[in-house]
This record gives sequence, structure tokens and C-alpha cells, in this order.
Amino acid sequence: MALRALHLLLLPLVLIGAWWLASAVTGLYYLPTPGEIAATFVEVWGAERLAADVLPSIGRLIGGFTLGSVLGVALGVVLGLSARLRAVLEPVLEFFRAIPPPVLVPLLMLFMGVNTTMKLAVIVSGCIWPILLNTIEGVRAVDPVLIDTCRCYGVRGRRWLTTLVLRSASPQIMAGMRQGLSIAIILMVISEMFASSSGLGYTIIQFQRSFAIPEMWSGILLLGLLGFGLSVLFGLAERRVLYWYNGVRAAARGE
Amino acid sequence: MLDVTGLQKIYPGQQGEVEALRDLTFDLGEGELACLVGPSGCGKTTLLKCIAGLMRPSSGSVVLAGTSVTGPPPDMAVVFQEYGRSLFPWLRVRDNVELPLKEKKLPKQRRRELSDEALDAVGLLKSADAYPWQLSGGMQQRVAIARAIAYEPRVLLMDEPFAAVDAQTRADLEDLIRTLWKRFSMTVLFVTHDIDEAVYLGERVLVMSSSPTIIQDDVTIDLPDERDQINTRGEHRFAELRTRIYAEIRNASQSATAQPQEAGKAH
Amino acid sequence: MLDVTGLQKIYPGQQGEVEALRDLTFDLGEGELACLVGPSGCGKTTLLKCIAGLMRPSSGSVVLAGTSVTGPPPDMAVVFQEYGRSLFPWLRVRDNVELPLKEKKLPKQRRRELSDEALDAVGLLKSADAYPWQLSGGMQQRVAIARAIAYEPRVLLMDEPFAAVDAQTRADLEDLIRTLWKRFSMTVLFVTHDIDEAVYLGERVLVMSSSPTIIQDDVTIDLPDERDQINTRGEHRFAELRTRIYAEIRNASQSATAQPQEAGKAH
Amino acid sequence: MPRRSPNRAVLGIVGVVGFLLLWEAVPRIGLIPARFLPPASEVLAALGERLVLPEFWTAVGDTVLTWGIGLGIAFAAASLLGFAVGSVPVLRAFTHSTVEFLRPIPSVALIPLAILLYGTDMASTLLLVVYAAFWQIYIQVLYGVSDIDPVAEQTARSYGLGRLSRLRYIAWPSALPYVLTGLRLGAAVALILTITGQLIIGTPGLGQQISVAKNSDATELVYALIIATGALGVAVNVGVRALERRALRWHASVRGEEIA
Amino acid sequence: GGQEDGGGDGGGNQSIKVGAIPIVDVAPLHLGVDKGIFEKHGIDMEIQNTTGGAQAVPSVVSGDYDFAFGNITSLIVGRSNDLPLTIVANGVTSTGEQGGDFGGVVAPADSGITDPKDLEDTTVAVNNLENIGDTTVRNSIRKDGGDSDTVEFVELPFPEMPAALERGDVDAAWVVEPFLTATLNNGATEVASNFVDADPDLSVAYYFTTEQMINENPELVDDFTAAINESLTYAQDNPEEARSILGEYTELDSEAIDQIRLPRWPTEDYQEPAQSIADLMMHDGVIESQPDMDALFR
Ligand SMILES: Nc1ncnc2c1ncn2[C@@H]1O[C@H](COP(=O)(O)OP(=O)(O)OP(=O)(O)O)[C@@H](O)[C@H]1O
Ligand SMILES: Nc1ncnc2c1ncn2[C@@H]1O[C@H](COP(=O)(O)OP(=O)(O)OP(=O)(O)O)[C@@H](O)[C@H]1O
Ligand SMILES: O=[N+]([O-])[O-]
Ligand SMILES: [Mg+2]
Ligand SMILES: [Mg+2]
Repeated sequence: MALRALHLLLLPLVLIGAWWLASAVTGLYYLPTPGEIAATFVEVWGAERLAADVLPSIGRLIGGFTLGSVLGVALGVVLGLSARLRAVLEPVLEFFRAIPPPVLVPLLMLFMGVNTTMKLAVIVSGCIWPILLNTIEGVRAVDPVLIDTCRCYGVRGRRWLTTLVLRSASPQIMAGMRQGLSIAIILMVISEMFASSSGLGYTIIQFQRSFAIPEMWSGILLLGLLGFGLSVLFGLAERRVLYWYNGVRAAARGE
Repeated sequence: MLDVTGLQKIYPGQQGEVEALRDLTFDLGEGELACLVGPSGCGKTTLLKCIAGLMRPSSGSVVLAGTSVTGPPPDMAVVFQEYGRSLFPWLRVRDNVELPLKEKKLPKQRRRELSDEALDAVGLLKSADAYPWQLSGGMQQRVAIARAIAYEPRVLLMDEPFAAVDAQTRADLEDLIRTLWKRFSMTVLFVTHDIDEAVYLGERVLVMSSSPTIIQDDVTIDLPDERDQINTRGEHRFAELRTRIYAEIRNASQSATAQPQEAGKAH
Repeated sequence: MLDVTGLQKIYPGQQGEVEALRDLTFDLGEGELACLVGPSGCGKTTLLKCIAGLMRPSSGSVVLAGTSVTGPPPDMAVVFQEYGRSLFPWLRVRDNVELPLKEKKLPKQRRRELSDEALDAVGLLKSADAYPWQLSGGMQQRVAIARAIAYEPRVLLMDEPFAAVDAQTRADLEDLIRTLWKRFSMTVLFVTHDIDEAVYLGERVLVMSSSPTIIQDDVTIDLPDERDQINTRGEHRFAELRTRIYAEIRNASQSATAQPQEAGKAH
Repeated sequence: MPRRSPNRAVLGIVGVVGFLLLWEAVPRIGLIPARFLPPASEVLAALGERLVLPEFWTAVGDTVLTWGIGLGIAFAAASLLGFAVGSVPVLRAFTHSTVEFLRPIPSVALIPLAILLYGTDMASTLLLVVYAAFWQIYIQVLYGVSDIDPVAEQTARSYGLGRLSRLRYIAWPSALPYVLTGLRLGAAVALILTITGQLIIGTPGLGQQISVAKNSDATELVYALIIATGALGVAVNVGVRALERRALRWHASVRGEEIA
Repeated sequence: GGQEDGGGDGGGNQSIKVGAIPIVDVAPLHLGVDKGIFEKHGIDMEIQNTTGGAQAVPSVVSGDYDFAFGNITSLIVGRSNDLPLTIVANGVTSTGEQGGDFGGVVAPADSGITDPKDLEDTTVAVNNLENIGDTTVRNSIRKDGGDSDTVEFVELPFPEMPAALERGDVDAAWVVEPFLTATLNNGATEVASNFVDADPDLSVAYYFTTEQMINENPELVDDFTAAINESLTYAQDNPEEARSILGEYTELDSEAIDQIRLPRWPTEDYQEPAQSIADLMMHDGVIESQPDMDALFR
């Protein structure tokens, strides 16, 4: 327990110390001390703001991430299974993958209008890629012996998909989803730079634009904490999903 | 039942092609139990995969029960040589066995019956709830066997299925296969390296030559139908057959292990 | 040379622990060649991994050449039961064999010599440039063996190394192991299911019981040192030893395959 | 494989042509006014005009340079740290919380800090690029390192391969599929942040040209520059895919496809 | 920064870096370079494209830019957050003409919105919230007798406004050139000239630097101010040249260049109207206390 706490806190404490030193020594306007940031944090992120700005943002974040995961895995499976389809679609997908959100968002607005759907689409447009790419690679790497086993025992259709393809790609899918989760947070912020008047991302950007620097950092702190919290939850889910995978590894070491 | 005609398989590759099978022709009657022996790397696994419809031959044909094999035919079970990798690590032993039965749409209770029976037959009922990676090599191999027999196939292809089990278990499993074969009148093709095993088990033993691979010999095992680990193996005829096949294999594998220039002489 | 004392290994698990080894004590002299037999799942692989320093025993100790084993000791080679997975698929056959030699900092030319020799000995010189997954099961296993012998270890642990090769190749490899063992005076621990093989190869045969696992018997093989596939196997003493060990194994494995309530009676 | 390569390219071109036709159709049938989404043909024409201008190529050069340096730094740092942290469990335990905290912080939020540290030079954009691309590759490497087959790992250990050798001969190739996916992810993110940085901070390059064109209501030009950006992404991917086909010849994902 | 590169009035030219958003407003800056006005004042200027005042401020504070062009609200907000920003010259000023300014509120022709009061209960797009757009539009509504609290403002970049307007995502939009002319050409109605409503002589943006710069290099600041003032006057007096320079640093097409409304670029009396913006910002709660407007101007 104590060791876990040490794991959790040691490096953050060291980094906070370093930050403190840096901000105290340089006295830069854009670099307030951790103390100031902490004090501002308490002040800024009260219950009201949490309810009005943060919760709706988290809602959209989770909605977008879920949607992105479902689409990413579904498309990833299809593309992973068909080399032909992959060859056809890959250049177009790669094209869109390279388009930066500030350029892509206006395009999405053009097609969807300015609304929550558009914000979800922005989040999906970013977090889908690591999930898609990892799913494709995971599906391509399914053990050929298992493929043969399923073929000759007539395992096909939904069962084939769920017991063979998705399960064996799951370590890679999880890697992609872990990536996608933090990208979803980033894009939640970016989506609120357009056509918003509330939200966590909007609030942070507004602080930044009005030179409310400790407030801005307190928002970034909140983003980081949010990311950490979600990743802990994700870790719990992952441990369940990849139970067998970790088991295989532990078994070989006799643990 | 099973007609293999002029089968050839060439693997493409960056450093040139490999001709794993040159020209194989043989047939198996309905309900026959044939064993396949041949030197390491002569193409037994390749042949099995072609018969199972998992691999497309370069030329020649496989016809099973009148229809040409292009994909895995129904009612066929395969025990792969790479038994460890053929088990699903995310499924418990029982679920591994029951997976094909689910696909057969058997009711839950029937599945349970079949898997219990099969696991019991291979001595793994106690490990039904373990994951494959919690088992020893031999136990994993037996799970793969249990899966195949629980499936109650009409055609059973086994690729060195007893390679990882101990002598006693092996003997028990041999008898199990013969019992099941008789009970369900399956057609069985059984790859083994153990010549005694081939003679003990089979009605016929097909001997494959080393590459370029052909069927070098097709030996009918004229031992009585009722076999018994101690008596059958003690019979004079058993020893004769064994010696004959041993000599064939010796020829075949010498050409494989020997220097290239000697390879030609063996034939 | 190798002292195993009171070795116990318990695997943790969600559905209760599994006691793979109960209490093993034996020792091996320098340059001894011992064979290990025992029913499937009795803990042979577990024991080998503990000796190799790859797995930490739950209690008891392994001492090799006077030092307690906590990690893989130097100058030791292991041939794993899962031969397929122990080859690196991204390396060609030759590179697989030479990788440990690189770590030994042998010059390129010497590496080449050793790998050529080892691959030739297992009959795979022609496949040196292939990738492992382009080989048959038996060929893969022979690559793993080649890697071990090219390493010129002082201690050689082999876990059913000939399970996937044909009878003739197996006989050749058995003689190869004995030759190398004598030439380099290695200490060899050899797991096999083939009792004939154990008797033919070893100076001693250790028989493990089924679980809870102990060393059930330790048989000294008092056959002449010069062995020969045909004559040695024909000797009367060979048959005697073979029968004795067979009976032991039978006892051991019956308790494993049999119903739980019968398990007790075997001992 | 040589006979598959042209095939692959042809299929890709089929996809691109299909996409362009769709794009051409959307404004033409009036789904979206051509004022806001000009037909593909007109955009391509605008791009064609740009292609002959030297300043366009200067901008492409600036973009590619920033992108290349940023990706290079991110890739080197992420693989180095990823392999180090991934193969030493203690390091992993101690860094986990910090990594998970830092990853979701958007690069755009760091812009003022970047400007403060590096002004509006390329270095400023580089900071954003490296920060964003680093995490993508790093996480892939971590997952990759833990995907080593335990039997392979034990084989290496039993033959006395030291930590460095295991890293080089075992961990690296095992993790390579993950690393290459990380490279593809990181490459796109690096390009995105390069353009975004140029767009927002105003360092020279395609992003800045997009910004100028936007402010001038030059819609066709905006789309033309977007195409140029996307084309860079496609080119990068073609490169990494080619690398993958060479480096992962042994891997099931590549092996399987030659037969299929 | 570049102020250490050169040596004041004597010797060679001083090289400086100036941040400016590439739009119509900064035509005098480019014209000044083109006409050699800056060179004449001993200044060798590099113009860096920015995306607006908010991005330019940190660059100026960090000393990376010596001067920059930024809008008045950003400067007031910065000042009220203790950033040492100081205005050294006028930037761009409203034409003062109702219905003829370079920025205004537009709505689709069929929307029924024709006067500022009609904006009650609508959604209006502005480029930045809590900035000059929403404060002046609210003011216009109030002046027309409407209730400005019922308007919902949303943020959209100017370039995205015409499409959002046409789709009906927003009811009205506050746009500046060249988007004002573009939307009007496509049939939109001009609802309000919000700058003019705030003050006919409203200066929307200024050239600014830091206090530190003023303290450390007053001659350079004098030179810059003199040069930019001369450029502003030149542009004001030569509108055709101001238009044609647009072809150099923007991507405006020639039709747009001919059609857009130019702003005014006076060099006098630009401080006074800024107070009305500060008042509006106070009124809307964008800032909490009156900033020291005298300190904001040099
Ligand atoms: N990771 C694990 N978790 C739980 N139980 C395990 C694990 N690994 C092995 N076992 C159990 O330990 C026992 C011994 O396994 P081991 O692999 O050592 O047997 P073995 O003698 O090598 O058998 P075989 O001859 O079949 O290879 C078996 O009952 C097996 O189920
Ligand atoms: N994917 C492949 N690419 C190239 N060559 C291959 C491939 N698979 C098998 N081969 C070659 O084909 C030949 C036959 O292989 P196969 O696996 O059928 O042998 P086998 O008879 O099953 O041998 P074993 O008894 O050792 O399992 C071997 O020489 C092998 O090297
Ligand atoms: O701001 N981003 O990191 O994409
Ligand atoms: Mg085989
Ligand atoms: Mg074992």
C-alpha cells in the first residue's frame, strides 16, 4: 500500500518541486508557482463550474470516445480482414488522418452544422485513428493456427468474430483505446474552441486568451487529473479484458 | 471416401520455391483408419492441410465423399501438430472443447455431456476449468484431442497427436482412438513418427518418401481387428510389419538427412 | 554438480493453487547424463525451468556447481518443449543458431563454423537460410537442438527434444547427443516420454511420480558405455530396465489418469 | 510480393478516384454550396496553379523539415524511453501516474509556453510536435514491449543473453509491429501539430498559408492546401508501409498476405 | 527580439520583428515597407503573420516580437491582468459610416432580422467571446432599445461564419472584411454597424509593445511610431495603393480587393474612443475593474 502510494506520488512530487523552482527562479508571467495554481484551482473549479462546464464536457468526451471505439474497432476489423479493401481505402483514410483538427472542424461544421453532434464528430475524428490502426494490425496478426482451427471446426459468423478475431486482437485494441482516450480529451478541448460558449475546453481556452494564466494552468491540471482518473478506470477494464493475456505471461514465469 | 490424385504443393518463397509434395495419389475408403509415416519435413502436415481444405494444392485434387475439397468440409475434425497454438488462450479448457459444439448448435446440456465425456477420456476432467496456459504440454495436447473427439466427426485428421504425452497415456489414447473409430465408424488419417504406433493403430500405413515426396509404400496391416497393447505388439506379424516399415522409413529419411549428392541414390 | 533439495513448486491460481512439485531431492554428478521420465503433467517442465533459473521454486533449493541458482546460469543450454515458440520468427535458421554465440562474443568465422556443424548434425544445413515458420514441426525442433549444441554448453537441459521427429532421425539424434556428451563431458538432463529412449541414452533414469510429485525411482542404467541402436536395444539387460521403468511409469500415470478416488491407491 | 505491389497501388488509386468523384458530386448536386465546398476539379486546378509557385514549395519544405525533425526527436526519445521503462518494471511503476497525467494535455494549451520559451521560431512548433507525437509512440512501445512471447524471452535468458542483447534481438523485433503502428500514429500527429503550430503561432509553412488563405476567404486555395497536407500524410504512410513490409516479413500480418 | 542588432539612429538600420495578422487592417504596415517609409526611419522590419492579438501578446511579452498589431479588448484585458503592454500607435479605425463600416452584423435576407433590436433571442456568431465583437453588438442592441441579455453569442472563426449563417446554425453573425462584402454579395442584410454604434471614431486595434521596450529603447519606439504613423497617413491618402498592396500579402482575389470597404487609418485622437470599449467591457463584466487607460497608451 505504502509502496503503491510511493509509486503514484514520488515522480509527481519531484516534478512539482522542479516546477516550483523554475517558476520561483524565473518569475515568468506565464509560469505561476504550483502554490498559486493550487489556490486558483480550488477557487476556479467550484461546484457550479463543475456542473455547468466540466460535466457536460466529460459527457461528450465519453460519448465521443465510445463512438470512436465502436467505429474504430468495427472498421478496423473489416479492413484488417480484407487486404483488398484496405488497399482501396488506406490512402483516403491516411489523407484524413493527416488533416489537423483546426482545419477539419470547419469541414465537419459544413456537413453537420454547429451542434453537439459536431463536437462528438470532432472527438471521434481524432480518437478513432489509434484504435483503427491498432485494430487493423491486431486483426492481421491473428495466429494462423487459430484461424485454421476455427475454419476446420466450422466456427464462423458472430462467434468467429467474437471468440477469434476480437479476442486475439484485444491486446492491440486495448493499446489503441488507451491512446484514443487521451486524444479524446485533447479533442474535447479543441472541439470547444469552435462554436461554444461553455465547457471545460472552452473555459481553458478563454482563460488563455484573457491572460488569466494561473486559471489556465489550473484548467490544464484538471485535464491531467481527468486523464489520470479515466486511465485508472480504463486500467481496471483492461485487466479484466486481458486477463488471459497477462495470465499467459505470468504463467511462463511461474507466478 | 477420400481420393487424393496427383497432389502437388509448392510453397513460394523469397529464396526460391519449395516443392513440399511432388505427386501424391491414394484413396481411403469410408471408415478406414490409415496411418501416415514419413521422415521429418517430408510433407505430412502439408498433405493434411490440403485434405482439410485449409491449403490450396498447387496441382492435383482432393475429393471427399464425392465433392472436391476447396474449403474445410463439414463434420471433419483436425488435431494440429502445433497443439499449443491451436487452443484459445482466452477460453478455459471446457470452453475450448465446447466451442465447435456451440457452432453445431447443440443444446447446452448435450455440449456439457460431450465435453465431460471427452475430457474424462483423455484424463483431464479435473482440469476443465483451467486455462490452457495453466496446463503442461501433454495436457494441452490432450485438450486438443478431446476437442476433436467431442466433435464426433465423420473424418478425423490427426497430426502427431500423441507426441507430447507419456507412454502409458499414449497407449490409453491409442485404444481410445480405436474404440471411437469403431463406435462412430469415422474415417481416420493419423500422422505419427512412431512406427509401432502406426502398425498398432492402423488398417493401413502409408509411407511417404522424403522430398521430392511421393507415396513410397502403402502397407496393409493384416492384424486382427481386436487389438491389445500387450498381445498385439507381441505378435510375430506385428514385428514383421514394423521391420518392413522401418526399413522404408530408413530409406526415405536417409536421403533427407544425408548430403545432397547422396540424396539421389536413395531412389 | 547439480543439487536439487526439497524442491517444491506451487502455481498460484484463481481456482486454487496447483502443487506441481511436492518435494524433489536428487543430485547429478559432473558430466552425468540423466533422463527424466514421468506421466504427463507431473512437473518435468516445471523442474527443468527451476533448474534453469527461469522460475523461482516455492521452497527448496537448486545448487549448480556450488552456487545457488537464482537466474539462468552461464554455459547452460535449454531445449524447450515449446520448440516452435522458442525460435525467433524474425531470424533465419542460421541466425537463430548463431544468436547465443554472438552473445558469447565468438568471432564471426567461428560462429559460422559452429552453426554449420550443428545444422549439419541435425540434417538442416540446406535450410540455414529459411525462416523457422517455413519449416515443418520436426525441422523446427531440430533447429532448437542445433542451437543448443552449437552453444557447447556445460549443462544441457532438454525437454522432450525429439518429440516431433521421425524414428530414424530420432535414432540419429540420440547417437549425436551421446557423442557430444562424451566429447564435451557435458552434464545432461533429458526429459522424454519414450522409455526405450531414456534407457538407451542415460546413465541414470529418474522416474517422477504423478502429483503430488516426488522422485519415485532413480534407476542406474548399467549398460555398457558404448551403445548402438541395434545391439544395445537387443540386449537382455535393456529389456529388463525398460520393463522396470515401464512398470513404475504405469503406476505413476495410472494415478494421474484414473478417477480421483483411485488416485490414492496407486501409491 | 513484387507482383502485388502495383496491384496495391492500383487499388489505392481506385479509392482516391472514388473519393474525388464523391467530392465532385457533393457540391455539384447542391448538397453543400460550391461557395463553401468547391468541386474537387476546381480545387485540383487551384492546387495545380500553386504547384508552379516556388513559395509553395518553400512552404512544403518548411513543413516537411519541421515535421521530420519533430518526428525524429519524438521517435528517438519515445523508443529509447519506452524500451527502457517498458523492460524495467520499477521504472514503469514510478512513471505511470505522471505519464497518464501528461498525456491528455493538449499541445495547443502549451502554445503560450512554447512561444515564451522559443518565440515564434520553428523551435516553438517543434516543441508542440515533439510533445504530441512522443506520447503516441511511447504508449505503443510500452504495449509492444509487454507483448514479447514469454517462451522467446525465456529462451534468450537461458542462453545468457544480457539485457541489452535481449532488447536488441528479442524485445525490439517483438515490439516492432507496435512500434511501426506508433510510427504511423506519431507521423500523422507530428504533421498535424506542425500544421497547427504554423496555423496558430505563425511559423512559416503550409499551415501559415492555410491561415492566410482562410483570412482572405480564398476557399479553393484553402482546400488546395488541405489536399497538399493530406497528400503529405499519404506519402508518409506509403513510406512506413514499405518499411513495414521489409521489416515485418517474418510477421504473421505480412506473411499471410503474400499467400492470400 | 532584434533591438540589440542595430544601433539606434546612427549607423545601420535597426532590425525588428513585428507581428501582424494578414488582413486588410494592416495594409499600412505592408505599404510602409513597400514605400520605404520604415527604411527611411532606420528600421529594417520583418513582418510575421500572426493569428490575432491573443497570440501576438505572449510573443511581444517574451520579446520575440518587438511590436505587434492587436485588438483593443485583448490589450485592455492584458493590461488588467498586469501585463506590461503599451500602445504606441493607432492600428485601424472605424469608418464611422452607418452601413458602410469595415465590420458589421449580418443576417440572412429572409430572416426578418433587419435592426439591432431584432437580434433579441437570437444566436449571434462572433470570432471570440468576451471580446470586442460581443461587447459592441450588445451595445448596438441596447442602443436600439433591445434587451442585450437575451442574445446568445457563440464563437466561430470569421471564415466559417458565412457557411454557418447560410445553414442556419446561427441567426446572425458579426463579420469583418472580406467576409462582410462576401456575405452581403450573397444576399445577406446588414443589421448593424456595431463599431460605429460604439463610437464613430472607434479604433479597433493598435500597434503595441512592452513597457520594458519603451524604457530600454525609447528611440526605436519613437522611430517605429513615426514610421507607422507616416504609413497610416500614406494609406489613408492613397486608398488605391492600400488596396493593391493587399494582393501582395493576402490571398484575396482581385474582385474582392476592388469591392471591400477600407477602414480609416487616422493618426490622431485615437485614445479617447478606447475608453468607450473599456466601459462596455466593464458593463458586460469582461473585466472587473477599470484599467488605467493612460498607462495603456504611451
Ligand atoms: N502456470 C500454471 N498455472 C497453474 N498450473 C500450472 C501452470 N503451469 C503448469 N501447471 C501445472 O503444473 C503441473 C506440471 O506441469 P508441467 O508442465 O511441469 O508438466 P510436465 O511434466 O512437463 O508435463 P508434460 O509431460 O505433459 O509436458 C501440471 O499439472 C500443470 O497443470
Ligand atoms: N510456409 C512455408 N514456406 C516454405 N516452405 C514450407 C512452408 N511450410 C512448410 N514448408 C516446407 O515444406 C516441407 C514439408 O513440410 P511439412 O510441415 O508438411 O512436413 P512434415 O512432414 O509435417 O514434417 P514434420 O514431421 O517434421 O512435422 C518442409 O520441407 C518445409 O520446409
Ligand atoms: O493539440 N493537440 O495535441 O492536438
Ligand atoms: Mg508436420
Ligand atoms: Mg512438459
